[in-house]
Order: sequence, then C-alpha cells, then structure tokens
Amino acid sequence: MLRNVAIVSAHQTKFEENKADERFQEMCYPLVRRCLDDTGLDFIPGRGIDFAVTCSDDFFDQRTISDGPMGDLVGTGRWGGEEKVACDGAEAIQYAAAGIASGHYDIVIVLAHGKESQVDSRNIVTFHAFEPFYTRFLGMDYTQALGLQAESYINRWGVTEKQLAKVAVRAAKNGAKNPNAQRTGKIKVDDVIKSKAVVSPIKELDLYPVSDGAVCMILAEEKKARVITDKPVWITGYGNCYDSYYLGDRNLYESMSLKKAAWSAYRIAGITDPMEEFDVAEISVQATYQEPLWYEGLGLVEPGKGMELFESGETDMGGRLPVNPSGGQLCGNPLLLSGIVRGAEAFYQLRGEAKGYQVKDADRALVHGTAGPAGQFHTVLVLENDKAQGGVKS
Amino acid sequence: MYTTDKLPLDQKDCFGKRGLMSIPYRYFAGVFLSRALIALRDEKKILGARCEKCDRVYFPPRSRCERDFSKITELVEVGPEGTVEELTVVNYEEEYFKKFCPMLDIPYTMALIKLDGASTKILHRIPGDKVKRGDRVRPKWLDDDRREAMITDIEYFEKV
Amino acid sequence: MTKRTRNVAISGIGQTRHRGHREDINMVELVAEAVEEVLADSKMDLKDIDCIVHGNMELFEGVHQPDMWHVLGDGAYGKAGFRITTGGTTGATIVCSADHLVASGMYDSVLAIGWEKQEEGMTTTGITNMADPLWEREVQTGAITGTHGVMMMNKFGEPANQAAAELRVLMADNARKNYKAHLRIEITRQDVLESRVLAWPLRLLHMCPESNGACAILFVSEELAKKLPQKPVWMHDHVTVHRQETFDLVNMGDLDTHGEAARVLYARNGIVDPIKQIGVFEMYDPQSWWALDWVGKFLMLENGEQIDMVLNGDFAIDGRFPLNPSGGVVSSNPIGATAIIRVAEAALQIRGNAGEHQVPKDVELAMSTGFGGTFWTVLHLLGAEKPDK
Amino acid sequence: MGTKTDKEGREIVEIRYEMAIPGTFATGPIMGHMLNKLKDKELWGNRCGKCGNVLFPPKIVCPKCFEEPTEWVKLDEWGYIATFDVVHFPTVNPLTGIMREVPYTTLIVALPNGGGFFHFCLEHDPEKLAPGKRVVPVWKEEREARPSDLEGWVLAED
Repeated sequence: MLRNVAIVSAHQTKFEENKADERFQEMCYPLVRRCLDDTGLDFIPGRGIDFAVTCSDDFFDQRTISDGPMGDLVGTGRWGGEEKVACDGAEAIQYAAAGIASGHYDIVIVLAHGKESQVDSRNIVTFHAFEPFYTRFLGMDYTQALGLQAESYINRWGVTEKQLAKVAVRAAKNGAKNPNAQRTGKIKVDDVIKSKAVVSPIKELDLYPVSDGAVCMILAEEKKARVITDKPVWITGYGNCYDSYYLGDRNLYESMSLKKAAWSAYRIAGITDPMEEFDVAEISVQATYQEPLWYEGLGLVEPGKGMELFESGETDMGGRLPVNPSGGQLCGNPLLLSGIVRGAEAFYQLRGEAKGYQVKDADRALVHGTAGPAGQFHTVLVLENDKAQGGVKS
Repeated sequence: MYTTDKLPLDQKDCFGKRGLMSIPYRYFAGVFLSRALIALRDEKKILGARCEKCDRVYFPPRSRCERDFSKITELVEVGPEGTVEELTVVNYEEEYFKKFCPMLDIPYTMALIKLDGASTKILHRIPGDKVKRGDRVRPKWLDDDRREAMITDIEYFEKV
Repeated sequence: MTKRTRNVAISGIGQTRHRGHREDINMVELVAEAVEEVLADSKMDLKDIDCIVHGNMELFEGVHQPDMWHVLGDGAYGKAGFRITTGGTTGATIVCSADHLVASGMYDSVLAIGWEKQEEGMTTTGITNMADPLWEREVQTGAITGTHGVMMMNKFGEPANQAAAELRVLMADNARKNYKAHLRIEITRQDVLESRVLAWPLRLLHMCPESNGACAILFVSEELAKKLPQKPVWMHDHVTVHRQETFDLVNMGDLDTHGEAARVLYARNGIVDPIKQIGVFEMYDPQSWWALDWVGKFLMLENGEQIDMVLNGDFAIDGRFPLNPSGGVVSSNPIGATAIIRVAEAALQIRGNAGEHQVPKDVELAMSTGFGGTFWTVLHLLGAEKPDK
Repeated sequence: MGTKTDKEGREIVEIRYEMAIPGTFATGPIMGHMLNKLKDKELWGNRCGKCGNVLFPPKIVCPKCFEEPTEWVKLDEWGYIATFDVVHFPTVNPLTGIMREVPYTTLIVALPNGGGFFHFCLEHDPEKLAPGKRVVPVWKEEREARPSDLEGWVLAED
C-alpha cells in the first residue's frame, strides 16, 4: 500500500440467535453513533467521513441492493457515496483500506450487518450458491459442504471427533469472557459429542450457531488517524484468494487459497514465521474441524499437525499464540460477518481494550475471514499497533 | 429493543411480518453443457469435459479450463462406476429443498465420487449411512420416462 | 484534480455482443466471452493479472455469491478478487474499485468484470424487491415509471414529449452503428410516440430492453501500461453520490444527485464548460424521459436547453456534444454490465477505435455515468493524457 | 425443469425454478409503530427536531441532519397528487409470488403537513388525474398492520 491506513474505531453489537425486535437499522445505527462519538467525526465529504463501505448479503437480507437501507446510516443523506462489498467482512476492511491508500479518500466508514435469523433457514440461502445444473438440485448447501470437508480432514490426518469437540469447548470457554459472544459458557466434550448430529462428523455444537449482529468501523490515513486517536491500529498486510468452485476439484483436507492469501499478507507485512511473530490471531472457524485446518493453511504449523498444535495449548489464552480469545465464530457470528468481527476483536486486543480476555502485550494480530463453500475463498489481514510498527516484539 | 431518550418507543410495536422473496428463474445450461445433460437423459451416459491443453477430464463438465482458461470442446464418457473418495452423512431435512429436489430419506450420504476416467470428483448422493471411503459405486438411473436432462436423472449412486 | 497516489490506466477492453437471448451459453460462459476479449485486446496473459473484481446483482439470476461459481469463467482461480455490488451502478462501482485497488499499490493489474444475464430472471420483480418489504415493496414497479415524464411534460409541455422521442430515435441510429448493441432498430419519432404505453406517459420504445451481456476492463499501473501495446486511457477522477433511502419524492430537486456529482467532478477537474471541454458523454439512460431530464442535470442546464439541443441534433455522433455514440442503455441493458459498458465505450472513443460509432474528432476527455439504487450516481472522467497528480 | 429448442433448432437445457424464500421481517419499534397505526386508519411519521422535516416512513435517524427524530407526527388524511403513472406492465409481487393485475395506477401523494410517498391510485384514467389534484385515502375493512391496509387513494369530491 502506498499510504498507511489505520483502523481508528470499531464497535459491534452483541451477537444473538434472533434479534426479533430489531430491523437492520436498529442493529446498526447505535454502532455508527458510537464510532462517531469516539472519533468526533461527522458525515461531511471532504472534511469528515469521505466515503462509506458496507458489507451485506442480498439473499440473507431478502432484498435487492441490501445496502440501500444502510445509506441513511452512513451519511448518504449528505450527498455521500457508498459501495457494498458482497463478500466476507475482512474483505470489506481491505477494500476500504484500498480506497484510502489510493488517495481518493482519507476517512472511510465500514458498516457490516447480517441477520441469519430472517430467512427460515440459512441453508435455504446457501442452496442458491450451488450452480443449478450439477449440484444445487441434489439439495446441496454450505452445511453439507462443511461436512464433506470435515470428514476429508479427519480421515486424512486421523483426527477424532473427541479431539474436534475440544475446539468447541475452548471456544465457549473463551467466549464466556466476551460480552458480545452468543454461545458461551461451560460446555463439556461430552455435550458436544452428544449434541444433535447435523452432517457427520459435525454435531450441533461443532457448528457455528444461527446468528444476528453488526459491526461498524472507521478507517483513516496516517495524518488524520493520528489526530483522531493515540492508539491507531495499522493494516500492514493483506491477501485474499479463490480456490476451485467445485468441491470435487479440490483436496478438501488442505487449502491452497488460504495458503496463498496468508503468505501474500505475510510477505507484505514482512512476516516470515507467523507462529512466532503474531501475538494474537482471530480466525473464522465455522465448524470445529476448521480450527486445525486453518492453522495449517495459515502456516502456523505444517500440514497434519493442526490438531497437535491446538492440543499443545500454545493457542490457548496465555499460550505462545492465543487464537480466538473472543471465542470466534463458533460463539456466533453470521456468515460473511465473521471476518470483520475478527478484525474488530483484533483491534480491541492491539489497543489493550479487550476487557476480561485481553492478551498480554498484543502488538501484532492475524485476522482471517472466509467465504464460499468449505472455504473456497479466504482473506487474511495483518494488523499492528504502534509498538509493533516500531519493530518491538513483546 | 432499541431505545432512545429522544423518541418514545414501545415494545408492542416490535413484531415480525412473514413474507417471501419470490422470483422466478430460468437457468440456461448452454449448448455445451446441454449436450452432456441430454446424454444423461437419452443415453444414460455420464459425460465429462476434456481439456486438450492439460488433459484433465472434468466432471462436472465445463467449457473452460479453470486452470489454463483454454476453451474446452470435447466431451468424453466417464464412469459409470466410480470410487467414493469423500463423504458425509446428512442427518437433517430442509423442507424447502423437498419442493425442488427429489430428496432421499435421512440419514443419507452426500459423497464425492471419482468416476473412472475422470480427473475430478462428482458430487452425488448415496442412500443410508453405511457406505465407506473406497467403496465402488454405480449410478441408479431414473426410469426412461422420468429422466429430464438433470443430474438428478441419476437418482443416487449405489454399491456395486 | 482528486488526490491520487499513482496513475491508473485502462489497457484492455472486452465486451460481449449484448443480446435479448443468449440461451446458447450459461452465465459462466457469458463472463468468459468478455474475459477472452479483454485478454486479446490487452495482449495480457491471464496468469499475469493480479486481481479480479466481479459485479452483478445476485437476485437477477438467483445465484448466491456468483463470483464463487464464476471462478470457472472469470479466471479468478488462485487469484485475489473482490465482489462489489451497488445495484444499477454496479458496473461503474467496480471501475472505482479497480481504480482504487491499482492506485493504492495493492495490485498492479486488476480486471473488472460486470455482467448480467437478464433473461434468466424477472428483471422488474428483481428491482421491485429492492423496496422496503415493510412499506414500498407492495407498491413499487421496478424502474418502470412515468413520473419523470409527467413532470417534464408539466414543465416544458409538448416539446419535451417530442424531444424524448427524438432522443430515442438518435439512440437507435447510434446503436445501428454499434454491432455490440442489443436493439439496433430503425425507428421514427412517430413510432416512439405511438408505441405501447408502459406507465403513462412512458412508452415501450422509451424504455431500455432486458439484455444479456458482460463487459471486462483491464486496469493497470502506469509502469505496466507502458509495457502493454494498447494506447492507455487514463483514469482522471470519479465521484459517487447517493441519497437517502426513501427520498423526498415531492421535491425531486432535492434529489439532484446527478447535478451534485457533476458539480464536484467539474470543480475538482477544472471543467467550466462541459460541452466544450468534454469530447464525448456516455450516459446511463434507462429510459428516454430520464435521459432528457438527466443530460440537462449533468450539463447543468437550468431551463431545459437540452430539449432544443436534442431537436437541433447537437447530441449526434457528429454533433456539438456527442451523447451515447454506443446507442446507450435504451439500446442495451445487461444491468450489472451496463455502467461498465459506459466506461468501456468512453475509453474506446478516447482510443479512437470505437469502430463505426467512433466520433469524428480527437477525444481528450470523456465522461461516463452509472445510475442505480435510490437515485445513485457514479460519474467517471477519463482522459487521453495522464492526469497531473 | 426440462429443455427447449433454440432458434438454431438445437435442444438446450432450461431449468425453470420458482424461488420463494420464506422469512420474517422484523419491524422494530419505529416501522412497527407506523404499521400498527394503520389499523386505526392513521398515517404516522416522525419529525427531525433539527430540520423539522417529517420523515415517512418514520426513520431511526434523519438522513440529512443525522439527528434522531424527536416526535411522532400524525399525517393529514388527504393529500395532493405530486405525480402519477398508469402501469400496464404486469410483474410478480416478490412478497407473494403472485402476478399483479394491470392496469393499475401508482401516484406520489404529497401530504400538506409534510411527507410524500408512492402508493396506489384507484383512479386509472390518466385524463382525470393531474399533479396538484386532491386525493383521499381508502382503507381496507380488515386491517392487519401492513401497507395494504391502505388500499389506495381516490380523487376528493370538490
């Protein structure tokens, strides 16, 4: 990037299974207001917030141009402009950063929302992600894609369902400290194994819950960021990549696209050993098997050793690289929102504001979001605070 | 509920309106894919697409090689038998799917099957939850009068 | 001049022939046609392209996250990519996106692809679905509205009616020179005025068709542009202006997003007399009534001067201010592609190889627009010369 | 589902699919308030305390001032035609999946104490309609807090 870009404010709703009392506007407006109060900014193109990037999904919203109703909340009533990223929220962060680094804007607001509870079942939506000739009308959806990848992974490396259950247990344990988390508290390995079977080997508690919520962020170029906050969080690495569309074209137990996305982000941020150089990671885990699989794709450990790394405790709170101190998506974030929630959580960590689940001396964070069936598409971001920028590694 | 000190708001005004998102679609497979789909109906033949440049035989067929973007014009028969490479047992039912898809009773198996002669795997279903990785399977075709040039002309795959 | 970290050039253009029926291909193959052409036009090898920006409106074809499937046809396998959508403006928005992604230094080459296969869905229902499900959705009828016509007739009387029809005839004349256009019909003003009423006073021939088409443009850094064979067309500026969700329908003046966008663009780029300074204008004109009103707004004409300009033939390809030499949106409207086609056509005019519908003069500056959502405007300014950063 | 013959006489596959995704739209307390008032044959918007504009449908924040509205406002029970059109083009209503009967007339009604919105006009003869003419609402007998509780608008007798 040719200009430095920082996140200067980020707020999120509590994530809940069904925000029946709130439409998108009620979910989002309070977040925007808080971001404005934080930064003292207003919607004045050229003098305040220059532009808006939203992130939402027309199918889940059951609305063509689902960013239309969001305009009022991000200043378009003041002749502002807005663009929608119809992909994972981490992608929205990178895209907003591009707008700033290009020189076209100095300050951009990012508003992402998702309500999986609105449609009768999220599987009905992801059914439409499968092309109609050879896959959709087999009754396919993302949940089954996850099942195929899960079986592929545990079969390839001999991982047991019991081991996977531990991932759900830790997520709930971490999430218990996160006031915005949805599915939290004391879950035992047995509870996971005994929970309702969905698609083998995934049981209800292996899978992220149906969830509603929203995130708002403000990004700014260096000079203005310094004026707005004394704790800017810099975007120092970015990468994203598509894999093959058809599940049958891929080796589901590995992820070419995550590997490519991660290493292009690391290269830009000058990272050679992610396990060593990151202080905290927030990754999008939709089902328990993805925790070890993404570890491998992210280069934290070599292929097949993901579960080992998890069980070593090094990714627990207090470990060498705590992963998902927030609990992660398994505690509840809607599809396409996880990436930006991960970004917001990393933002809190790098500012020392993750009350109750703060990672000590967190200066450099790994942020990951994914989209498409069984992780076809991945986005990886590197976030750093001033201390890490100074090259100091705690 | 959302509240503000500026405007009186009442919990009883929060309710849900049932509604549909109802839009009709017509999906065109295109000439190339149509040939392969019609072969399912008329000849009970499973056709994949062969890329002359990289020699991969793709199933599902496609007119472009995803890897080298070269145009694909050749359809070659694959299968009908194949080997189960990946699978997952489906334990839930989705009412909506039943309206549009000929669904199997749960639990059934969603599998990725490497058909003989294909470089990639076909996604299809196998009744029950007993099938294993490496099992040899063959297509169970719908009767001649019920096939309509869809992948579901193969009702499911079954053990050889 | 807007701030711009580094220059961005258009070095390749690809466009399908836009047609009402493309039952011979599926969506992926439609996209691939445009990609194949842009690769041929730019002499760029797909493997050397860093990033793909994909845009359309999902509910027109009923495919969720179509960019995932379209990896099969847009060349995104193993590459970075973005899916950006904003409604009718989508095509224009992905041009802004590609501009940002290159100018930011994130990528050196970005392929922006806008497409729509209108025949696979029900366009007007898809558009109606954009209204608030708790209020307007029960009433709205897509973009088929005669309300602008009624307002223009009230303000300017019969001449407006004649001009709207004449403008439509001009678009048909231009479209017949553009072999990629969908409707290449031979019509008279009388034909327009006697065509079937859709929403009085809007008539069938005033309205754009439902087309199938795709358009891809390659955006590259200055360094890379120098290495590529095509004459580069430089991105000078773009402005996006939206308005509130449910706007004040009573005082449409309050809704002048077009005028506002033009005001900002002209001020930033030292344009005091657009008709003199801008060589050609590709405007998003979904229906001739809107076109007649909007061209006035973009050119900041206060008193409907555009009506006389139409009747004087000033907007013809060889006229004082060529408007939509391509035939415009009333001649082809694959919605997700429509606004990027405007940019592509503007760029072709600057390159000077637009073909039969090339304007007979050197074009230094070209302007194009996108329209969508609740009266959203995206305005692009392209130039033959590099902008002075 | 099935196939068709294209212009070149080739048989090609055409899959017909009538998407109808069911869902529940949350009204929230603001839109919900307006909808509930329809049952009493009343139109309610809210007013921005800063610019004084009446927002209809009511909003959580004034788009122009970015201030929260400060009061509920009952709109007048008559209005002017701002503009109108007669629709002859039948489309499926995405909320129901049912094809709309044509012709029907939509108008933008301007209400004296502010606000203006799209709705149905029950008069289909464009000759009788003109911007500026007075219209009054026609309510359904059975009202269930939905936009169609307000059947449409007719010319006022005067």
